[in-house]
Amino acid sequence: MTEKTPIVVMKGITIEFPGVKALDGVDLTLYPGEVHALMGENGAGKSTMIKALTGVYKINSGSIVVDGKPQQFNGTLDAQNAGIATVYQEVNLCTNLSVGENVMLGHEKRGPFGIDWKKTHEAAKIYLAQMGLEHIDPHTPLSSISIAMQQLVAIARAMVINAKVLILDEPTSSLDANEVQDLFKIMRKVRDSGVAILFVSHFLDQIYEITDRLTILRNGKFIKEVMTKDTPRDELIGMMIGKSAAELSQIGAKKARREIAPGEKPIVNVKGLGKRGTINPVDVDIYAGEVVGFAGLLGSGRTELGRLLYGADKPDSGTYELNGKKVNISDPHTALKNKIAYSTENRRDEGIIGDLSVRQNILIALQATRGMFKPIPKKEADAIVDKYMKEMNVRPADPDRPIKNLSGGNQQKVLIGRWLATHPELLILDEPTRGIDIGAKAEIQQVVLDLAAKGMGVVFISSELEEVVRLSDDIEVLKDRHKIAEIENDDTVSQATIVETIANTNVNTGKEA
Amino acid sequence: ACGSSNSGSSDSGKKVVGFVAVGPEDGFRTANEKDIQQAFADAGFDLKYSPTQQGDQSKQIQAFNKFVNDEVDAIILSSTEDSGWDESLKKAAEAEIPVFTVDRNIDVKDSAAAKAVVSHIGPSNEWAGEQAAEFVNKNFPDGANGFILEGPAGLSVVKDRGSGWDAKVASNIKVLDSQSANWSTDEAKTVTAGLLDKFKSENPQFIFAQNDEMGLGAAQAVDAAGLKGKVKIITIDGTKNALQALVDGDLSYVIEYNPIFGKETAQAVKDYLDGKKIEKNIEIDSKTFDATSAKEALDNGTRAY
Amino acid sequence: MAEKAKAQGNTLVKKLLGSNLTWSIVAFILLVIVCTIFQHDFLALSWNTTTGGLAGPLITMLQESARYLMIATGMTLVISTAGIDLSVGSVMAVSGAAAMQTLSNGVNVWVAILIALALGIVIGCINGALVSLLGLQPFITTLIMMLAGRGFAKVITSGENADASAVAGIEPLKWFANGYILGIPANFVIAVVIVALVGLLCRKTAMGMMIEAVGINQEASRMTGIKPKQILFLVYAISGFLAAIAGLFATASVMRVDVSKTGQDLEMYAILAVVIGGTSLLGGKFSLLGSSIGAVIIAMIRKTIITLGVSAEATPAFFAIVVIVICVMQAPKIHNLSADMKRKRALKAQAKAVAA
Amino acid sequence: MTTATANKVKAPKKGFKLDRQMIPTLAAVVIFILMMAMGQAMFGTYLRLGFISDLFIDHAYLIILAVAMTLPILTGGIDLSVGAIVAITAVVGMKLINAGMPAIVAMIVMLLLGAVFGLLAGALIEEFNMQPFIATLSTMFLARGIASMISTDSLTFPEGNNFDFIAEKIKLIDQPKAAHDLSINLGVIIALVVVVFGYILLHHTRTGRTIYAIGGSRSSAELMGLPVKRTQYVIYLTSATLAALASIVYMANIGSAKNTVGVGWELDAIASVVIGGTIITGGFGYVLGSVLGALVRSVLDPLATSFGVPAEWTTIVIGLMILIFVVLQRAVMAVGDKK
Ligand SMILES: Nc1ncnc2c1ncn2[C@@H]1O[C@H](COP(=O)(O)OP(=O)(O)OP(=O)(O)O)[C@@H](O)[C@H]1O
Ligand SMILES: Nc1ncnc2c1ncn2[C@@H]1O[C@H](COP(=O)(O)OP(=O)(O)OP(=O)(O)O)[C@@H](O)[C@H]1O
Ligand SMILES: [Mg+2]
Ligand SMILES: [Mg+2]
Repeated sequence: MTEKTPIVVMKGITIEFPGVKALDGVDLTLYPGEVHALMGENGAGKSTMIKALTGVYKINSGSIVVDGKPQQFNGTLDAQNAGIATVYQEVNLCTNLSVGENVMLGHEKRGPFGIDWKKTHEAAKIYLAQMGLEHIDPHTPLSSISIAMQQLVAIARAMVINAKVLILDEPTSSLDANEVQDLFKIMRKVRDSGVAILFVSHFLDQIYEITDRLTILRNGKFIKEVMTKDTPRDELIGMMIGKSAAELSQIGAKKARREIAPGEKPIVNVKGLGKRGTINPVDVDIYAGEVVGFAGLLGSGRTELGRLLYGADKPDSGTYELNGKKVNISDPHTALKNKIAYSTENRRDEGIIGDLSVRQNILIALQATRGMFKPIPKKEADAIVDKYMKEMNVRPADPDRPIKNLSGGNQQKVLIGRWLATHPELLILDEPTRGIDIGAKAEIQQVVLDLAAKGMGVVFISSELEEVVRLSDDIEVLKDRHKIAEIENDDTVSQATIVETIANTNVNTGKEA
Repeated sequence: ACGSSNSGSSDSGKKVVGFVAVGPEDGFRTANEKDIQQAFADAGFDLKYSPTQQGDQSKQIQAFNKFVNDEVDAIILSSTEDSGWDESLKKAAEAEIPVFTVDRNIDVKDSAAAKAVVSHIGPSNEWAGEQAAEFVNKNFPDGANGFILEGPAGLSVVKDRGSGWDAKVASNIKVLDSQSANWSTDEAKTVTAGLLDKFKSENPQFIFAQNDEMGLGAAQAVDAAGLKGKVKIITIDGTKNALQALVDGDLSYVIEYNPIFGKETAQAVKDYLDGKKIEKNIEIDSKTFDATSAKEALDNGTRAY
Repeated sequence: MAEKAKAQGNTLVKKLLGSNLTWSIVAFILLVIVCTIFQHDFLALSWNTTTGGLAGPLITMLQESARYLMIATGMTLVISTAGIDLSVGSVMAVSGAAAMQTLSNGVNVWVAILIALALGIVIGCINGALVSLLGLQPFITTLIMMLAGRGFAKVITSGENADASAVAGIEPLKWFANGYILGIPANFVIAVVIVALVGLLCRKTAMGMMIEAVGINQEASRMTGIKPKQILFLVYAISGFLAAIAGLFATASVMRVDVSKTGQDLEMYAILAVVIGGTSLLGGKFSLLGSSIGAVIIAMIRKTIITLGVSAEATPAFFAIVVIVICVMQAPKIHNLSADMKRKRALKAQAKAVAA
Repeated sequence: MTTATANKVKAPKKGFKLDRQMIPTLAAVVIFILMMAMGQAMFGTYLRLGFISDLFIDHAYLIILAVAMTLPILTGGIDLSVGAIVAITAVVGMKLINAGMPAIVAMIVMLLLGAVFGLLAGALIEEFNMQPFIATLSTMFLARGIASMISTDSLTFPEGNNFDFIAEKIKLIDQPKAAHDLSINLGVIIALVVVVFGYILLHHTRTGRTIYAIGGSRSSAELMGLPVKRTQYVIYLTSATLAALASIVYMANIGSAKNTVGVGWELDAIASVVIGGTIITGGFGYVLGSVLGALVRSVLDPLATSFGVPAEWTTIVIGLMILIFVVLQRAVMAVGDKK
């Protein structure tokens, strides 16, 4: 295989940002007809490497050769013209346009009178269908589909370009198992047609399933290039995190279910909470020290339910009791005042406040509950920031950096720190481990268990059934914006149980089909 | 779908007159337009008043054309610009609507358009500029240095007042600098303060401010620089405030630009509509004031503005 | 050790070169130098016994800058929330008109001042309510207020230019605009104190951070429990209030309001000052110090125009060129020019090596 | 596997024919009709053919400017220089004609001159990171300054020029009384062509779609590999050139030119665009909306006059009318949101 001529050769790539060397002499070689993965922890420099290749960032030194020609792209457009199609880590689409247009932007089909919209939409439909989105009308506004589906749309868009190199930066982070398989099917087809694919993912299973070759980065440095099939997991993990895999605290076994004592009062008790068009009325109880998982497929309404619990959207039915008292959680401010916190799945648009520093991003929610004229004393603030930076292991450990310059995984850790700083009684985590490296994922899962052990109620929303099943005491199963089951997560319950429940329940009757 | 064909005359049988105006921009304008509105009301007309914004001629043209389409009985035009009216006037001529220009005369090239303009009523800007020059000539027979404060570049008033000055000013009178203060008191103060700083060594002795507002600002800067009385300030317009300042010794000479000619205008329109012959150019007399005549004028309390 | 110090020095220089503030100050100094060349005693200060303060070109410049400082400060906060306040010029006219009209109607000077300031706040609150409660776009809301505000000023004075210079008992107000504190123009001192107070309010409480948060990402801010509506309302109210003070400065200096000219176009100057000061019109991080320097630069440009004797016709073009030069000076592309060239040369060499 | 996927989401409601984005534009249509009807009912002259003709003839320039302004606003930018570009091109054009240059050549020079200012604005924005507001504010001052340096006189066409063929009225319906004639002129036709041009540019070219994409998110548009920089140049070049075209039409209409022409026109154009339903922060809006906005803006002044609004109150009343308009649109949108 190695005798193939590479299509992309990057050598000695160095990129410096003010104060950090994000990449330091990294090499990367892509071969046609191969899936190549960039491996590394959060902040290792994977995305930066991709942006270096596509000209989004200017390199400080090193060389890039594409198809035998030395190249220095001046942005995505240039790279695209040279046959490199890229789906960046954060979904980059235009929410003001329709789904179909987002797929076809810049590649609209043209007729004698400029763009031929009919043909363009037909083409879009085909690309969408490839991604398993045949049910989406290309005219739908992009803003009305969920983030996960937007990610699929972004990938569909990359297919439009007849590329020699296809780059996918964490495309699977918000997909469920089915979609991942759909995606892999397409990736294989594309690969077999001779395209080089660069792939980034934190899921080792996926890496071993789809990739041929790996380049491992650590702290911006090149560690090694290996063939996937010759590299055992332990060794890979060791190279990625720089310590032996055994040291990694893994929470292997399923947690024992916390039994609710008879007569115990829940922290949160909602009845018939719903909002027309987004989620049908739902009853939920959450007890102190309990982890409640929300399971369901994409678009099943988990996020919407989480948002209703937080007051981010206004429900149009239902009652909400907090510690036995009726409350009206009309907006996030009230929710926080009532010690409810919600960590969003949409990190970029609803989570981080990009230009503010990590420090400010940690403190801001706590500050908002205190009101703007009661600033947190500096000492106290320092202590809080220090505590959560350490607890969440945020890297780089510099609280004065703008949060937007952190890698995606580290942004997520800062955000969780933000909510913990408000000392909530109920913490709603929507996809908290999305895009998080294996080390950090274990850390976050441990944090969830610790919090519950300390008596916090936690709602855990995740597309990875595996972790939902492992961490939760109770699992609420949602389908098509209905709650279809509440499963006591004891030893008899496994991922398969949930999958069956979803497959076999008819939403309208609520009965097994 | 061509509307009801009612003539311009309103239900009460009053004659309708369209007034294409400038709008309340400063003391002069306000006094002038209020006077015209009042005079026409007194004379039993139904006056439709349409001001523009920021001296924008395009809005005036639109208003003018609207009046023509409304088939009013006459149009009073107080234009911000002296040209650009040919097309509109042609239309007025075709519709046989007489146009009376007030304050500022306009340039008409097209002969068909010129027919629409019946008469011009207003005082003369050039005359006012000339008076300023003559005052300076008289007071400084041995020559002097000074400044001119102009209105915004490009307005015809600014040019007319300037050319009046240029035409009459003696050769030994030196204008050190002329700057625009945008008709504004406050800007005039800043500009004058700067000029006084800059030309301290040249011993400036007069300031010709093209309107009262700027003159009053200049006076304050002169006062602040400790030069009150040493620098003679001449202004044009003759508002009450300026006359008061003249009495107080802040200003030295005020040339009236008489805005009160509503009666004359209304009379002219009435005469014309009654079929009488009227003069092509009705010039409105203006006065000049020094401290004594200003005091008289203020004391007898007849000044309307 | 020495090397470390040098490296530190280098990053400091880099930081300085990258900062908007540095370039604003450089621009200011350049303007002063140009003026001094044209008028040798430009920097000279003398004691004016009639007014009891320092006199000289720089002093009149500072006197004029006071009003820009006020509106630029309010504008900074508004712009930080990703809004804009085009009505400040008209608010100046309204507050000035209110003060002058009430004064000439015989109202006590302090009451007149209060009325003027209250009107400014009221207009600011209307802007704030329209933007925050009704969710109207700031640009169009304040554009409407800019039109309407000028109308209000005319209504207040019935279209005349109210004059209160001859009214008795106006000394306190006159002093605000024309007086001196320790030889320095009182209005400048007052303006600086107000800017400092606003700065303290923003930075010693969490207000500044919340304003920035709302400007950076309104939805994310809401999700952290901030009430964006409250913040938006607040900044427009503050902007209205400060514009009212600016209006008092502008009118009290001549004790006369010019309903169609007072504050005209000043919203543009304020926006320029804010941008020169390094706050982005897209919202987010703001710098009151930067805006203040921007405000003084605007006054300085106007002073330069007078000093150089730029003719009335050429004034706008001159202004434009100075602004363009300052903005270009601040462009990162220009700062990084040499580093960029070096980087490019190195890369070219490497590329050649690879190709060979 | 795919069976489960197929049922994942119910496709969003179909038959959603009326695009929500079009609501504000439709509101503009309705309000324009209401205003004309009200004018007609109360004063009886608003549906006269003469008035309607003049509405178009006198506002051809505003329609062109509104189309021009739509482009930058759709990207979240703005072009404050259009009024000043009208002034400088008018002054230069008039000077050239007076120097004996044929009208057509003068027109081409005017358009090129406009383009130069657009190019300058584009360069300031793209090469020197200036924000469009500031860049075009600078070019506005620059254009106005140069115009007044060239001449502050009111310039008129020399005898026997062939420029005013643009203003030559074509009577479609000729009645004995001028107020009932239906007429148009070449200026109106140019304006309509510009509208069609704007529509095609925005909806049937990739450049147009890139404009919308930039309005949605500039950084996304860049990462999607769209030619953002080139498009930005195109936008400011087009808006400035259209401003020059507006200048030609206006100048031909009134037969004179001056450095002070076009003061505040940028604000009228912006108001028109906003009334027409384009969102000032970019991403949403239609060129046809802007045209309607221009017409609505144009009848505000005559309505104020017809109602006899006192002088001091006119700007307040016009401001209030625009406000009511924007609030109404907002309300309609909110209702649309709920549905
Ligand atoms: N624009 C920037 N300015 C400054 N630092 C940056 C910038 N972009 C990235 N960095 C830094 O570069 C390093 C590498 O980031 P990068 O996004 O490439 O990580 P990653 O490997 O993709 O991580 P993840 O798995 O979390 O996505 C991080 O330390 C990050 O903080
Ligand atoms: N901004 C939005 N506007 C309108 N509808 C939306 C919006 N976001 C999501 N929806 C719809 O609401 C439904 C529930 O979406 P939600 O995001 O809650 O699903 P989820 O179960 O959290 O799945 P995931 O987050 O994995 O997509 C989906 O059908 C989705 O299409
Ligand atoms: Mg990454
Ligand atoms: Mg979700």
